[in-house]
This record gives sequence, structure tokens and C-alpha cells, in this order.
Amino acid sequence: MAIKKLKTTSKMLVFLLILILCVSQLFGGARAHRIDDDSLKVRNLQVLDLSDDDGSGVRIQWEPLPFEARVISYRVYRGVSPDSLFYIGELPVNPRIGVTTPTMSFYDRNFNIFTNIASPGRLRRERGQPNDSPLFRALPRDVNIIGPMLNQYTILGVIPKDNFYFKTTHVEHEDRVFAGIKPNQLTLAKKLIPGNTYYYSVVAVNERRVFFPPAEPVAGIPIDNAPEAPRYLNGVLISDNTSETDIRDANLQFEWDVPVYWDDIRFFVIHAVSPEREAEYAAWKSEMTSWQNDYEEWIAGLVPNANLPIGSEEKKQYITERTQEFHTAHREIVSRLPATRIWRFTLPQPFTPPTYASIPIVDNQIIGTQERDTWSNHTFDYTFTEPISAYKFVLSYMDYVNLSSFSDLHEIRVMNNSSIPVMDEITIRDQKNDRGDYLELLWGKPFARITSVTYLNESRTNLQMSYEYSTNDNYKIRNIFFEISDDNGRVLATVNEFFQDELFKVKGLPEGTGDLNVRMWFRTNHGEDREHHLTQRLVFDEGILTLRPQQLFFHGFNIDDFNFQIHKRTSFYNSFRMSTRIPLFSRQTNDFINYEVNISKAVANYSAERGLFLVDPNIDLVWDEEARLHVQVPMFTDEVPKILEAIQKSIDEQQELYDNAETEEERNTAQSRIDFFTTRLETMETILQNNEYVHQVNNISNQRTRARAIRRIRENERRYFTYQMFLSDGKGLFTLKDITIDDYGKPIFMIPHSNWFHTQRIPMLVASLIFGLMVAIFVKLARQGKDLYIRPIAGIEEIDNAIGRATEMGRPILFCPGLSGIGDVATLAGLAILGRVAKKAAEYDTKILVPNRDNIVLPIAQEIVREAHYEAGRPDSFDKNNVFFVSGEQFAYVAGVNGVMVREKTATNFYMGMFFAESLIMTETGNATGAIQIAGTDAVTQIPFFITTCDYTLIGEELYAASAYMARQPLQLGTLKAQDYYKFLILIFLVFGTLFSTFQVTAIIDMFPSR
Amino acid sequence: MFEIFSNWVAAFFTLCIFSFLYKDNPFYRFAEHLFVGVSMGYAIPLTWNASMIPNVYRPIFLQHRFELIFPALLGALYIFTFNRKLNWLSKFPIAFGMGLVGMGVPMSMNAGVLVQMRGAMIPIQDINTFLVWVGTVTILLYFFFSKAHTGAYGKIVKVGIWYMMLGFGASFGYTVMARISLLIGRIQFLVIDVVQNTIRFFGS
Amino acid sequence: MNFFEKLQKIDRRWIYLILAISIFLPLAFPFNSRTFTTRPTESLYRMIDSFAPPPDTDPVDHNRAFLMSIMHDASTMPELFPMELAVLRHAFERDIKVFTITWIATAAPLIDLAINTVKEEFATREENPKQIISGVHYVNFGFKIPALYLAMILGMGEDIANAIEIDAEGRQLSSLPAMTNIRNYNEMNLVVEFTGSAPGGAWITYARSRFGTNVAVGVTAVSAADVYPQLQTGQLIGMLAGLKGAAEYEKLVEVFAATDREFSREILRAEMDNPKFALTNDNIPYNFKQARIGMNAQSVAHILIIVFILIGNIGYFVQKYKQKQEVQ
Amino acid sequence: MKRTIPLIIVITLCFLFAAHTFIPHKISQDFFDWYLDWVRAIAPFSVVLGIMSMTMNHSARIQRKTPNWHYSIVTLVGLYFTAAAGFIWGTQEGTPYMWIFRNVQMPMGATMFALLAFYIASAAYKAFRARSAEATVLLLAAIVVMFGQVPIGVQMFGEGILDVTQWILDVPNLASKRGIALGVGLGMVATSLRIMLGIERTYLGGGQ
Repeated sequence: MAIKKLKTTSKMLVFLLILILCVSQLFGGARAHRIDDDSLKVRNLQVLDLSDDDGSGVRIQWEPLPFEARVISYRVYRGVSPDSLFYIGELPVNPRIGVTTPTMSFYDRNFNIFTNIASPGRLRRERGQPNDSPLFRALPRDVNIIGPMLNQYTILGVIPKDNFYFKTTHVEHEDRVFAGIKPNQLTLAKKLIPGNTYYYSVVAVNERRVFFPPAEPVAGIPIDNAPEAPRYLNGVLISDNTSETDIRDANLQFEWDVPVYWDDIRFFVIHAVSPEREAEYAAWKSEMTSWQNDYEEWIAGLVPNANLPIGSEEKKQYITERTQEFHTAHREIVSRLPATRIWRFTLPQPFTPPTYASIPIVDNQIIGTQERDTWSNHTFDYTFTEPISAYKFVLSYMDYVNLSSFSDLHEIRVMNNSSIPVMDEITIRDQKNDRGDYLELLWGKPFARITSVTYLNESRTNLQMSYEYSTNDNYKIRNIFFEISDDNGRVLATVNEFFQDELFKVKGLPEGTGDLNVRMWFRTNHGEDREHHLTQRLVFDEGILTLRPQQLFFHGFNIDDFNFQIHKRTSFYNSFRMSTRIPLFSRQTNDFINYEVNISKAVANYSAERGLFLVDPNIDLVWDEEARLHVQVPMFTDEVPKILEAIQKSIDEQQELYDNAETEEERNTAQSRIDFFTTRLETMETILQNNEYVHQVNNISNQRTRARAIRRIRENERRYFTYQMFLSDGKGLFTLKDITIDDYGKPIFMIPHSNWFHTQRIPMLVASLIFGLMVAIFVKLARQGKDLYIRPIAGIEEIDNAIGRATEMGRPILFCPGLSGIGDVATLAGLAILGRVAKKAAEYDTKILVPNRDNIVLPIAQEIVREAHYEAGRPDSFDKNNVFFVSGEQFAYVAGVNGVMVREKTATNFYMGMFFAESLIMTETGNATGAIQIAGTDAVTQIPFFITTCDYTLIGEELYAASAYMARQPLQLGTLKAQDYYKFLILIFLVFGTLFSTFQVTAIIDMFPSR
Repeated sequence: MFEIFSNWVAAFFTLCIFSFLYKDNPFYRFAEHLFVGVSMGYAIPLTWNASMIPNVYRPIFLQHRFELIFPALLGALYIFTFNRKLNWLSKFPIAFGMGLVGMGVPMSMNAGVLVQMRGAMIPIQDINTFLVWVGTVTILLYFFFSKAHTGAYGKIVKVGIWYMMLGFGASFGYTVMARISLLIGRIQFLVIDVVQNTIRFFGS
Repeated sequence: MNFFEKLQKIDRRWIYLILAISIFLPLAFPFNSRTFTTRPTESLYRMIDSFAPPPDTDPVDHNRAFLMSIMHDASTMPELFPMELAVLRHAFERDIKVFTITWIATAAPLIDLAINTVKEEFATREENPKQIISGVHYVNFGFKIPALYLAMILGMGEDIANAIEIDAEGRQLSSLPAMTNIRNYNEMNLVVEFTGSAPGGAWITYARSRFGTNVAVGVTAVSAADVYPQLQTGQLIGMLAGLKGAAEYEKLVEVFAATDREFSREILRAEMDNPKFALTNDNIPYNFKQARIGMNAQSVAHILIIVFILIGNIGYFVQKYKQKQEVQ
Repeated sequence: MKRTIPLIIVITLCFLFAAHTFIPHKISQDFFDWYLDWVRAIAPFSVVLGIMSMTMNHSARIQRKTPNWHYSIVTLVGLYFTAAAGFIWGTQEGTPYMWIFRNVQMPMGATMFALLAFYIASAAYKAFRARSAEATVLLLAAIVVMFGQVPIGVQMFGEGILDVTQWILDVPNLASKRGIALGVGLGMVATSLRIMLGIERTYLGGGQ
């Protein structure tokens, strides 16, 4: 026997060993010798400049290895010299399918993560690479390694705001003061610098995670390109004049698309091209295109051009010079543009670009604007000599290096003001019941529409219609009326929806009715308004054999043709940006106004000895209306006086230059700079004296208090917003409306408030308080010894018998306390029952097995069973190994429990708690072993399986009641009684609520929340 | 080759588990015990990477949010669970986590009671809405523990039980399809991924 | 022990064996069976079919496309994967532009698998072989990080190329031929989400209510009941429910798209038993009938379980009757 | 004292969070976020309990040489080998750790799940007995819905079977779900309230 056992054990161990060996052989074996096969390098690795971008992007392209290489991932590395490259990202591949395209690409563009908290702590060579390999793992968070690279990239530090306010240190570095911050306290984002050389390599990794040899590093040079040519320009001339030649009072409006790369676009310009210059423009455009092609071609040949060593100073200079040449040529072509600019928008960073322009026309003329407030939005003087509709228009983008691109010529449509719906009055207010990050916008009256129709019978006389509606808090819908008529205008039915369940039925239509027309109107808290109505057609569709709802019309306008855009701006910035786009059908929206989370600062310096990154310690505090600039304050108290000193110093420097100037030109430059700084000095002095916020902050001498004050003022100021609403058909037909202006046309800025009480949750509060009160009363009654009757519950009555049966058979009991954690009410109920069962079992001296899935439930269950044994006076029979952890994985747990049932031959199984799909696996195994089974769960989806396969099942609430029922303690009984009477209350509400709502009184039902 | 081997390993364990249907046997026992061990072993690095590093190590040691040392120490008290003398210490982390139950009172009241009540109070428009209402009310009466299910009241409660049984039967019948689909999935794995791929590999 | 007693006490293992055989045999040896299509499936089919470019035009220039959002992992594959194959086949048969996307990392390989399976069938079939090209006939947007889920759903309402930027193969979206004339939800006016849980939620609340996008779902049989109310209110224009939904869709594609016909109930009824569309027709590749074959197995298994219930109860009643007689 | 302090912690926090439900203010939300940070920092340590229990339990079995003790070696080897693999070779795709997950754990989990098909059949045969009127109702509903699920049902009974199925799901099923949910909801409130008031102390282990 012993020998046999030994044999089984050794057999099994041998098997396990073989398995482990196989696995480690398959993985480790290959890992031991690194593959040095050149055929496993990716081929044809290229680094290409991205067209249309701001010069910060490259595309890394290579040919994937054949399917047989079973590659699982391609890893990309980048560096500023070919001898040290750092992992920057990977493209995962499914080795069972492989890559089906001839090439693969990886983009390295715009700002992306350079290092963050998840970066490694120190520099490490890539896995499995020899000591001379240029490949390293991701860049470490180490100032000494990152620091020297700072000037090779544009680096932005994203600093969690409190780290900036409270965890920066005062550092003096090269005569300047900086805020020093530890590398763990910020995230660095990088952008490539145009004209610089970067090196890339790609490594393939196979499905066993063997690293194949890296491709030879390839250099790439990102170059700033002209923006992508605008694709569309939709123009509309809105004029109420009948004569086309005499446009007295009109508006020229345009809409267009946002280009893919707009980061570096500075100007959006619209030009007018008169009819006679059209051909000229076409010729000019082709000249522009050929320049463009030359430029792109030169850029493409930049790296392969071997005349100068890549990365050398000479090459850099060559690039700069040649780029300049191209730019000069470009400017020359642009200067001959056969079109006249009529409008220009300057995009202030970091805002989303504009997608529309509105140009007023008076007497066939555009009057130029030079107002200071609208500096981002200019019109230019222009007189139309021909009918405006004969003109064509061009949109152009210009980037920060003055490279432009131009659209084709576009015609405009002529329309009048009545082609667009009238915009409703809009209310803006603080959204209630939030933490203060939303403002609410409401407008107009309710809308409704039919969404689907189904026939209820063969003869098609009965219909069911689904509808949706939208309204806002100003208009509380009482009734929605649907008037259904046929094509002859005969009204067939009128439906009154007093309870809006988004569904109604229409019965008894005449047979053979074809298409239908629906007219909808509302009764709200402002009364019934038949004037405000919507119409919709329902057309029979052969394919779906039912009526299909068509588009929705409101006073002749197709609702689906238009949409709203909400634009907003803070008092911090001059220009509006788009917040959201919403369909005309909606009547309310909210706008998210976040609390500041991060502060972004350019990172260009570091302190090696202190291990800190250095950023500018000044921070925008408020917008000063008089001085018309952002007032900056230094983070550190002792720096305040130095601001003026610094400006004064600049003036002195310029003065010195002026004095030593040799040419007139130099002198002029210096003079203009002196003027600039002098004005600046004066402004700063005024601000320091007059701006109350600056005063407030500068009067604080304690560093932390000062930081707190800055944080408070700055955050508050940045969260004030004013709004514009924009109604458009997306093709140039739009109207724009300032929503928040006072009587004098000045913008009103709104800020959302944090609320102290959630008014919508009053029913919740009241209901909870009533329940709490009832519990208190009944617990008191129970304590006073009042006899509280509880009806017998079948499953509970049987528990004792089931334990008895196990005792008789001399077999153990199994108790599953469910699969969820201790925070789940069902688990608690299950554990309470476990206490009773364990005590009974201990009294009968029957073994009880408790398999657990949750880490924390385990010790609690153990303790409960132990105490039960103590209470029963049998501490000796407790074995803590009988209450054990199986596995946290659902099906591993079931596998384990099944094993226990079969091998321990449990006579009685209890399942008390939360269960999922596995319930039936356990109960059927229990049935197969012939055990008595009692289950209790509140998982509605699993009750059916328990009911069919267990002898007794506690359904839902019965599980919770069970522990009270078994304990018979006043506290527990009291709550159970309170629950019962509360149910009685619910019942009363159900009866009366339904009765009332059926008879169109919705007062009771409206008291209850719908979600 | 690697894939074929991997698939065969997976197939072996699949068959081991299926063998339980015949009876408990050494193969099932082996697979079951391995499953239990591996599933727990899998969770350890996962917890380490997804929970320990970002929630404990990084905030304390890298970002110097030292106040988080307290919960970390509190968590460490779990190890006293199996010590008879100090096991009371392990109650602290549990107690701290239980605080969320307080939110459960109003939240369950809302989602479990008030919202359901609203749903049950919709106007009676036809026979079906009436039947749903009757069902809801009678089932609620079934869960009334203060009165025995006898007499006329017992008959009303019986209606509730009928409703529940109809519902349970429907749920049962509705689930069959999904469960059979799972089995079909396993059969497809065994036939297509394992057998056919092997034949293809050695055939070509 | 008489027959009924024996029947009552029959070993479970026989039941397991019978079930295993009755599932395996229909899978191994397909037989013909009828597939009845339901409204939700038909609506989705028709919606997708209406996106087909008119004959004699270049499909690349057509301004209609739909998006498949694949939000499930391998565990629900038996039910959802055949749906994806059927929908993709529909798109490729009719030259409808289709895009795929996922925000679940483990779903990315499933997309590849589905597309490549269908592609291979098209390339290797004898009759009218077709090369399906990535970026021309379809675009796989690939796996996107979950944090961008909402941002992308909203962003696609403005401009898909901007919101998604690059496809799974790392190409700039705006440079792909398939994106010609496709800008936002106005053109890509249908999203079909395949998921095992919480179907369609974000698409309905964001894409549908903000941009009027049509939303449909492919769900497992278990969650179909939860979707039903949304289907009734018209928030979802169609639904494929479990293997059954997949089988229905397969059938529709087989009868209409593969023969280049418009959907019609009459044709469907007339062609119900046409051997050309039968499962025993070996010209139909397994991948394009696997759901229907699966449904055969389902039918047999369901009937078997019902028979089990009946036999079990007959035995039970006979025994009870006998016991009663014995007592008397 | 050993039980009072945890109890005080629970009661205080419960009241705080019950109040938090009604206070949307930023301060209240920030406090909640802070609390979640703490809970997250506590959570990972609980895994130790599972590992300890498993190790103790299985090593005890090996020591005592209980029946089938040798399988406990498999469990322990599986546990520590998988964990070690994860720490040594990392947890990315393609490592031994993921290989074990994909080819050992996943197929077994999926197969356990697939066993349900068999158990549904045996439950149908063995447990679906029309013992009483209620059981008959359950059984009939199940049969009808099963017929409604497959094409063969439609072939046998016409399209009406689909309507009946849908009706069962829409009417009795909805009512039963709602009725049970009301009871469960109230039971949850009651249990949570008992914890909040310190009446329910099961989670602190043992006795009342």
C-alpha cells in the first residue's frame, strides 16, 4: 500500500517536473542563447518626416518579419545619438495571425510622455542585450540622465497643482531663481524639435519573449511643413435684399473643417477672389503646389543625403540655410497671391481652432476692424465691385514659421434670414446638487419625436409607437399630445400621454390606412400651448413592413438639419472656444468647468547636484482688466521686489546696448525695447499698487499661506465663464448669440458653486429616516419583551434536520458563504447563519467544512466557527484547516469545492450568500453525491437554479430574515419587524400610487426618483 | 510547434476537467489542484503590479505622500489574522473598509426600494400592466414575515409564488442557450484549434 | 425494478453522454434546418444593406460606412464571433465600408482574427474571388486605450480622422482611401457594438442623443432580455441576440447579400428550403454557416432537455401512481 | 477595548458616508477620494491572507498525510511557480507567466464554465419534477421559453411561441424580478443600518 502511494506521488511529481521543465525549456532554453541571426532584424527601417505638421513629428516605418518568426511585439527605441536609444513604445502583434500588411508604422509626434512616475528608477540596458548594445529600457526618472537631454527636445512638465504649490523649492541657478521640483513629482512630456536629428531602432520580440537583434539605428529629421490645405469652405451670404447687385445690409458667413494638425496654425484667413482673377488664382495655386512638392521632396531626401555627416553641426547649418531659402521662396509666392484677404483670425494657444467666420457687409463693403478687444478676429476693408455671389472665396492657414496653405476656390450660397430658426432665450445658471463643476444652460420649449412604429395586428389597425422627448427645468411636461392624421388631413386619433413612458398605443385606425402624419404639442407647468407644435411623417416601408418615422419639422424647419454649438471663454482669455456640439432636439445641456488639477510649465533647466528639475516660479494669478494682461506673481515670498528689479535690469541692459550701438538700426531696436520695458515697468508698478489680489498675496509673508492664497485666487478666477451659443446647419448658415451679457453689452461671467445639500435626494433621506425610526421603535418594543411573531420559513426550519442527518450518517457538512466580499450584505447574512449552523454542528460533533473565496471573509468565518465550537463546549473539536481558502478565481473555487464534496462525501450542503453562474455546478455535484442541500441567495439570476436543484431555498429577503429568525434576539427581531411594517407602507403607496396614476394624477408617482 | 504544444497542454487540461463528469479521478484531482494553485499564483504578481506598486509603493516612496504609511501599516496588520493573541489587530483594516456600508443605507433605499416603487406605480393601461402590478404586490406580500401563509391571505400569497415560479422557469429556459454555446465553444477549441491545427502542421 | 423505476434512477453519466453526442453530432454532420429571422435582426441587416454603394459607382467614393465596436474577450466568443463574421461578410459582399474598433486590449486579436478569416474566405473562394484590402474596403481602428473611450465617441461626432488619428497598422486615418467622403457620424451613421455586458450604453447616451447616430448591438443570449426595452423605444435600431441572432444574420447574408438581392420577406419565405442555401451545401464555407450549424446543435440540445424533463416526469408520475396503489 | 475601537471606527465612518451621500460639496467629495486612497493602500495586503491560508492548509495536509495529500504538492508548486514566474520573467504577453495563464488557467476556467451545459441537462432530468402546482408552473414556463429559443420550436408551434415567450419574460418575469428586488433592497437597507448602528457585528468575527 505504502509503496503504491509512493508510486502515485512520484509519478505525479515526475509529471509535474516534466511539465515545468518543458515550459522552462521552451522559454528559458531559447533565452539562454540570444539569437544573432541578421535575418531576424526588421528590414527597411525608415524614419520619415510627417507632412502638414509643425515639425515635431516623424513616422517610423519598417517591414515586419515573416509569419514564421512568430513575433509578438515590435519595440521601438529612440535617442539623440545612435549609441544610446531608449524604449518608447511597442506595437503588439498576434503571433497566430501575424501582420498582413507589407509595412508597419509607429508615430512619434506632438507632446507625448517622456518620463513619469511609472518610469524606471535607474538606467538599465534592455533585457538580453550585450554590454555594447545601444538599447536601453525606458528613460529613467533621473535628473542626471534626463537633464542633459532637456535641450534636445521641447519639454513640458505637467505638475499636480499641490506639488507645484507646496513641494517646490527655491533654487538659484545661473543668476535666475527657479522653482525646483523632484523628478517623482511631475510628468515630463516631450516634443521633437524641428531640424534636430533623432535616431530610432526597432526590435522584434517573439512569442517566447526572445529579443531578436535590433535594426541598425536610423536617423530622422522632423521638419516644419506648411499646414494641410483646407478641404472645405462653405459660404453663405445672408441678405434680405431682393436685388443681387445692391447689397446694403448683409452678412457673409463661412464654415469649415478643423485640420488634423492644427497645433501650429497661427492665422486662419479668408480671401475674396473676384471673377476676373479666377484663372489667375488657378495658375498661382499650381505654382504653389509645385513649390510644395519641391519642399516635400527635399525633406524626404534630407537624411539619405550623405554629403554631410548626419547630426553634425554642418548638416544642421545646411538644413537651416536651405529651409530659409525655401521659406523665402514661399513668401515670395504668397506675396503674389491673386486674392484679397477680407478676414483673419489669430488663434491664441492653447485653444481649439475656429470653424466659422461672420463678416458684416454694408453697402457692398467690408469695413475693417481694429478694435483691441477683437484682436483675434479681424476684418479688412474691401469693396465688392461685382455682385457678391459672383465672387469665389479661399481659406488659408498660416503657421508660426509663416508657411501658408490655401484651399481651392469656393462658391457661396445666397439666402435670407428666414432660412434659419429663431434662437430661443437661453438661461444659464449654476447646476444644483453638484460639487461645483457644472453650469447649466436651458433654452426653448419641449420637443418630442416618434422613434419607431410597430403594427399590433394583421389588419394594421392597431399601432404601437415609441417616442422620445426632451425638455428643460423651465418647462415641466404634464401632457404630450399626439394628433395622428392621414394624408387627407382627416384626424384619426389624438393621444394624451399624461405619464411619459415613451410608448403608446393607437387602436381602431380605419383599415387600409397608409402613411400617417403626427402633430405633437405639450401641456407644461405654463399651460397648454398648441402654437408650439412639431410635425412628423410616418411612411410605410416595404422592407420592414411597418411605418418608418421621417424627419422632424418645427415651424417648417427640419430639426435634423441644424445643431447647436456652445462656445465659452474665461475672463482669462479673449477668445471663445467651442465647448460642445448638440443637436437642435435637446433643450438643455450642462457645461463642465473643472477644478484645476495640473499646472504645466516648460522644463529647460535642471540642477544636477540637487537632483531637481527647474521651472519658472512665476504663475498667472488674475487677468487685470485695466492693464489688459495676466498678472503673474512669484511663488516665493522674497522674490516679489525682484520682479521690478529684473525689468529695471533689462532696461539698463538695453540702455547699454543703445549707448554702444554702432548702426542706426541697432539703436532703433534698442530704443523700442527700452520703450517696451519701461511701459511694462510702469504697468507692473500700477498693478502692484492697485490690484487687490496681488496686494492680498504679496502681503503674506508665510510661504505656505501665500501658496494657499495664490491657489485660491487663481482657481477661482479661472473658473468664471461667459458663453455664446451658435446655431448652424454646418454649411455656413448660422446665427450667433452672446448669452451672458448685461444691459450694457458687457459680458457677465458665471462660476459654478459647490452645493452643501443634494435636494434631489430628499425622498431618499425621508425614506431612510422613516425606516430608521421604525427600527428604533421596534427594537425598543422587542427589548421590552413584546412577543414579536415571525412566520415559519421553510428552509430555516429544515436546517436542524439537515444537520441531524449528517450526524446520523457520520459525514461532514459543507457551508459556502458565497463568492463576494465582506462588504456584501448577502455575505454577512450567510456568515450569521454560519454561526448558528456551526454551533449546532459542534453540539452534534459533526465536522463542518467552510471553503472560502474571499481573503477577508476567510478569517472571519474561521473565527465564527471557532467561537461556535467554544460556545458548544467543544473547543477541542475545532480544526482551523476545516475553514479554508480555496482560490480567488471563480471557477478554480468551484473546482475545489466540487473536489471537497466528492472526496469528503458531505451529507449536507449549505449555500448562503452571493452566487454567480457557478451555482448550478456546485448544486448538481451535490445532487450527484446525494447530499441534502439548502441554499439562500439574493442573486435573482441564480435563484431558479437553486430552486430546481436544492431541497430548500431561501429566496431573496428570506436570506436576511433567516439570521434574525434563528437568533431570536430582540435587536434582530426588531429590525425584521420594522422591515415588515415598512413593506406594509410600500404596499399602501403601491396601491394608491397606481390608482392615482391610472386616473391621470401623477403626484404620488412623481415623488419617487426614476433612477 | 510552440503553438501546437501549447494547444495540447490546454487540451489536456480541458479533458482533465471534463473527466470529472465521468467520476472523480486522478486526472481531475491533478487538474483541480493545479488550477487552484495556479489561479492564486497568477493573482500575486497581478496584485503586486496593479495594486501594491501604484497604490502603496509609488505614493509613499516616490511621491512622498507619507500619510499613506498609516493605511499601509493598517493593511500590514492582516498578517496577525492567524495569530491567536494578536488577531484582534487584524480587525482594524476590516473595520476601516466597512465604512462604505454607511453609504449603502440611502443608496440601497434609492435603487432597491424607491426606484422600484416608481416602476411599480405606472398607470394601468392594459391587462399586462395590471398583471405586472398584481404580481409585484402579491410577491411583496409573500415576503411579509409577520403573518403565516394561511387562509385567504395564504391564497393571495400563492399567486405571488406562481408569479415567481413563472419568472424562475423563464430565466432557466432562457439560460440554456448560453450554456450550450459555451460547450460548443469548448468543442470547437478541441476540434479546430487542437486537432485540425496539429493535422495541418504535421500534414504540410 | 421496472422500466420506469430504472428510468428514474438512470445514472447521470448517461445523460451527460447523450447530451455530448447530441451536441457533437450536429456540429460534425450538419443537417438542413430552417432559420426564422426576427425583426431586430432584419432591421440591422436592412440598415447595413442600405449603406451599399449604388451599382456602377466606385465603392471607395461612397459616403456611407458603419463601425463595429468589439467589446468582448475570448470568453464570449462562441456566441459573438459568428455574428462578427456574418456582419463582416455582409459588408464585403456588398462593398460597404466597415470600420472596427475596440477599447479592450484582449479584443484586438479577435478583430484581426475575424477580418482575416473573412478575407481569406473571399480570396480563396472559387466563384467570384475578391481581394479585400485594408484601408480600402475596411479600416481597423484597432485597440484604443480605455481612458479615451468617451473622448473618442464624442470626438467622432466632429471628425473621425481627428479623433482616431491612426489605424491599427499605424497609418494616418485621413490618408486612407476608405475614409474618402467619410467625416463623422453623418456619414458613419451606424455603430454596432458587440459585447457580453452593458450593451450600447455610452453609444446611446453620447453618440445617439448628441449626434443622432444609429446604434445596434450584438449581445449574448443572456443579456438580450436587458436590451429589449431599448429596442422597443427605438434607441437601438437592431439587435443580434446570441448564436440565434448570428444564425439569422448568416441566413440573411446568404440569401440576399451573397446573391446580390434586396431584402424582401417574400423571397425569404419562398427560399426557406432552397437547397442552395442549405447547410448541407458544401460550397458554403464552414465559417459562413457556423452559427446555423451551432443552432442545429442548440435545437437538438433544447429538444433533448425538454425530452429529459418529460421523461423524468413520466417516470415520476408512474412511480407515484404505483406507490399510491400499493398503499391502497 | 479590542472590539470597541474597530466598532467605533465603523460606526463613525458609516455615519460620515451616509451623510456624504447627501452632501455633494467639494469638501465632502475630496474627503471621499482621500478615504478611497487609504482603502486602496490597505487592500493589496489582504492577498497575504489567501496565500498564508493556502500554504498552511496544504502543508498541514502534506505533513499529516491525509488522503490525497500528494495533490497538495501540486497546488503549492502551482502557486509558487506561477508567482515566481511572474516576478522573475515579468507579466507581459509572451512570458512563461502569461503562457501558464493562457494554456493552463484559462482553458480550465472555460471548461468548468462549460460543464454547466451538462449540469443543466441533468438538472432537467433529475430535478424538474412536477411535485406540486408551483413546480409544474416553473417547469412549463421553462419548456415554453426553451421552445421559443430555437427555430425548431417555431417550426413546431408557429410564431405564436415567440409572443408567448416574450410575454412570460415581459410580464410574470418582470413582476417577479421587481417584487424580489423590493424585498432585497429593503433587506439591504436593514442590514446596512444594523451595521451602522452597531447591531450587526458578524464581520468582526464570532458571537453577537
